[in-house]
Amino acid sequence: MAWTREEMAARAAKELRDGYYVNLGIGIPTLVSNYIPDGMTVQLQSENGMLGMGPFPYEGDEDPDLINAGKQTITELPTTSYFSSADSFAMIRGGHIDLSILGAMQVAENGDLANWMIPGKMIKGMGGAMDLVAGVKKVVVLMEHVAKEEKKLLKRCTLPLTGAGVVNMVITDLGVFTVGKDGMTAIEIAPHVTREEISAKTEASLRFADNLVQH
Amino acid sequence: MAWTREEMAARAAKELRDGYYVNLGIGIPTLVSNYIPDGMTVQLQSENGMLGMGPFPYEGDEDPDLINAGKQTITELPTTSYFSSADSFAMIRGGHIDLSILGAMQVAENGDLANWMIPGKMIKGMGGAMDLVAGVKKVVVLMEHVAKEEKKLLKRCTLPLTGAGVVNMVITDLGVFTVGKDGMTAIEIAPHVTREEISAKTEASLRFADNLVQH
Amino acid sequence: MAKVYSDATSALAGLLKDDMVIMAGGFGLCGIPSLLIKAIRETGVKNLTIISNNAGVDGEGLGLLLETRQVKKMISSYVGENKTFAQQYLAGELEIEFNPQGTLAERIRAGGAGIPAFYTKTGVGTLIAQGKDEREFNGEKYVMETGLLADLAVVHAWKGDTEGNLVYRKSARNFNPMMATAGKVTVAQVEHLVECGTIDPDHIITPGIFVQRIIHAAGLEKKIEQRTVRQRA
Amino acid sequence: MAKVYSDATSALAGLLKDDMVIMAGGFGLCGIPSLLIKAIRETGVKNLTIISNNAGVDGEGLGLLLETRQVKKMISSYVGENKTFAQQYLAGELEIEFNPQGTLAERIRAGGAGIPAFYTKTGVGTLIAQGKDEREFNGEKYVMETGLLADLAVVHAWKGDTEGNLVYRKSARNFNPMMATAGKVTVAQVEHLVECGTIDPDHIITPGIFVQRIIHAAGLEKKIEQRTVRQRA
Repeated sequence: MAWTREEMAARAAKELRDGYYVNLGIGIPTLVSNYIPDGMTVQLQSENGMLGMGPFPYEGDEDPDLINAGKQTITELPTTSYFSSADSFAMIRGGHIDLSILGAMQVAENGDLANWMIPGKMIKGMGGAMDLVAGVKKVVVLMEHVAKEEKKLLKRCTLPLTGAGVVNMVITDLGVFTVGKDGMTAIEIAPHVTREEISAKTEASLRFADNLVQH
Repeated sequence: MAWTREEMAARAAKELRDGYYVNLGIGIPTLVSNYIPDGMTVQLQSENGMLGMGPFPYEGDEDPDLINAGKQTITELPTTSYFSSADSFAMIRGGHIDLSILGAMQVAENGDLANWMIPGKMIKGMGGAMDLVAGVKKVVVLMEHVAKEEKKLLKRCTLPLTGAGVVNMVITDLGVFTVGKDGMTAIEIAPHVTREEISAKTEASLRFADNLVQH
Repeated sequence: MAKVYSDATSALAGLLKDDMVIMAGGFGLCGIPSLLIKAIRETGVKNLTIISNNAGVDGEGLGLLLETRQVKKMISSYVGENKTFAQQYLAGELEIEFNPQGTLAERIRAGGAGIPAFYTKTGVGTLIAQGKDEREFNGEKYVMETGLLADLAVVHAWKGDTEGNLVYRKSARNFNPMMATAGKVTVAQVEHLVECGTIDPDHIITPGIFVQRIIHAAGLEKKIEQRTVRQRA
Repeated sequence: MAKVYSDATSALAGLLKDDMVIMAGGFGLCGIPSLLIKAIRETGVKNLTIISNNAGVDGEGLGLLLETRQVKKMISSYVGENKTFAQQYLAGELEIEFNPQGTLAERIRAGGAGIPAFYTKTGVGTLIAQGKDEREFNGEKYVMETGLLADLAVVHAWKGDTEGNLVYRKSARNFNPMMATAGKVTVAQVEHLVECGTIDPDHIITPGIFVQRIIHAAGLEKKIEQRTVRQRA
């Protein structure tokens, strides 16, 4: 039984540590903020120029000057600071953010990531994704294991890259995979999912960890 | 009759224009601020991180957090802003300061400037001088024409350079000299000083302007 | 040197010409110089190269200049929310140069700071690095990116004084401070125009030296692109 | 993750080792992390490379570490006011690398911003450019300078909150904000330690992400290097 989006987000939240500064991408990654354990302090960075991002405002409290990188209205916290886009990406590029959780179209066994363009389709741009994957200490991809019958964990990405050799971990609906110098390793499998199913749905060379956790 | 230090500063002040942002070096250049014409607005930059530098404080009002680049206590004005050293030199390097007036040991006819070290003597460092001469739109040197019998307006500087081809104008106790692609040109001479005296005290190839002003 | 102008049109007088490069602050519709963009549209100036993180939306922000086909080229990081943009781009009528957002921000800062080029890890091994110099530092590959300058920068701030000192409000700061430093001329619209000495000099983000002209954008209507809320308990 | 420590000694515990690189904020004696420097002296850690615009004066600031010969090398722009420095330097006991002040400031900012190198006009055609890469952009020569990082940065701020957000006062800001970004660990002394939410988030200069440890420097005595005054009329 594959994990739901919520379960995937909950699993990603286990990568958080007390005191971490974290950047969450748009989509499933945004849900991770709902699973920060009680008593753990995590500051969320929004790359348009804010550290210490709060939840959505109550209706009527929306402020046009207070949005996140997804252009959604948000709120501030007692810890919040604001800064320019140059300072924001100096923070990102300089390796000060501990963890980035973001979506992807493809991830290769060498850590290559593709998530910004499909040749032949209208290109919207990479936004801050290339900076985030190049600069953040640990990059976790949160995505469906397979999309529209297309495998997404590949030997080599076929789409134009967002970053080369940048992914540290992939969490899909089927399992959790680390990416390192020795390639891609399955370390956890979702309940009732088999090794055979994962192998069949993965193009990348995949090792199963000795201490693999079958949920 | 050579100009006094005060007269040199007053002459340098004629290079100011309304709305200018100006950086004044230590020594005679500091005196220029006393000669800003009434009704003219000039903002003084202090490269340690301040724009809109005010006069010295009244006794008892000194603030250890408020000093200029010469480490002297100063005051702020209604126009004042503070910023970091990185932002201060971004302002300087980026060509946003209109005019820098500073002292020198030697100036060459090609605009080279030497004012930071004498080989064999204790080197104190260049501070912000190299950035100022490289970045500011117009560089005016204010110095004695001759020091201890040594000529200072030279064909080539013999001391290590602060900047290469950076000086636009030199004001000495004997006259005013422009420096351009066509070399060094005397445009004004102090009262009772002769062309012969200036030539004798100048090693640089010197042209006398057709419209030379004999004060 | 009076910097205060009565309105956007007079503040832009003499500054616009065809084929020029304009930087426009803002992220999405947040912190955009909306009045100045409208005034640029009214002059009909054309063949503009616009440096801005986004391209507005239909009928708002830079979308207004796209509608009238005044834009030749955009230098942006993300242009997703604009149908006019998509149509013109797909028809080959609009050029676009995509920059990673942080690279774009840093290129503008570099331009204003007198730095002609710098190295970054961002984009190494991607299309973005193609045709650009690469160099290793401490065993890692970096790509060289160049500084950006503009003939004109238009920015939005929360408060400004008559000397041109600016402060920004919350995430409306975004690209405005760097762009203010990188325009040969910078024009600012401010929601609150105050006398010099009113803003604490430790709080000023953009010193007045970077701002040549300033207008009071009184009673400005600011748009929200994505209104997201939570329910009261 | 509690960032607040009771004093300078405990805030530095575990962070110091011989031969390390330390950045110290301040310009002259203005905005220097005086308590943290004293605590470094007390540990006796040695062979330090110190990156700081100046070297203090005799008996104050970094002068204290020079007296005890804990410093192997300084990277500075100006070291004029220090007899101990001059003696050790002339005796060949102290290394110095002079950087133009703006280049030093930018190298530190670059280090913290993940930029391994950048180009500047400053120093072209001088001793400073010797042995460095030069390159032309738009027909002008520039020299390549590299980013600087430190094992530890010690900084001084006016106010800080328990999250490590910092604000600075007047010209005491100087090198402190960049250094806070360029230390693997950054320790801040603040004259006023306040609760989170007390400082307006638009006024924060150093976001707390850059500050790992913070101490309250209560009743700090701040020195004036050159007391210049004018007469009351």
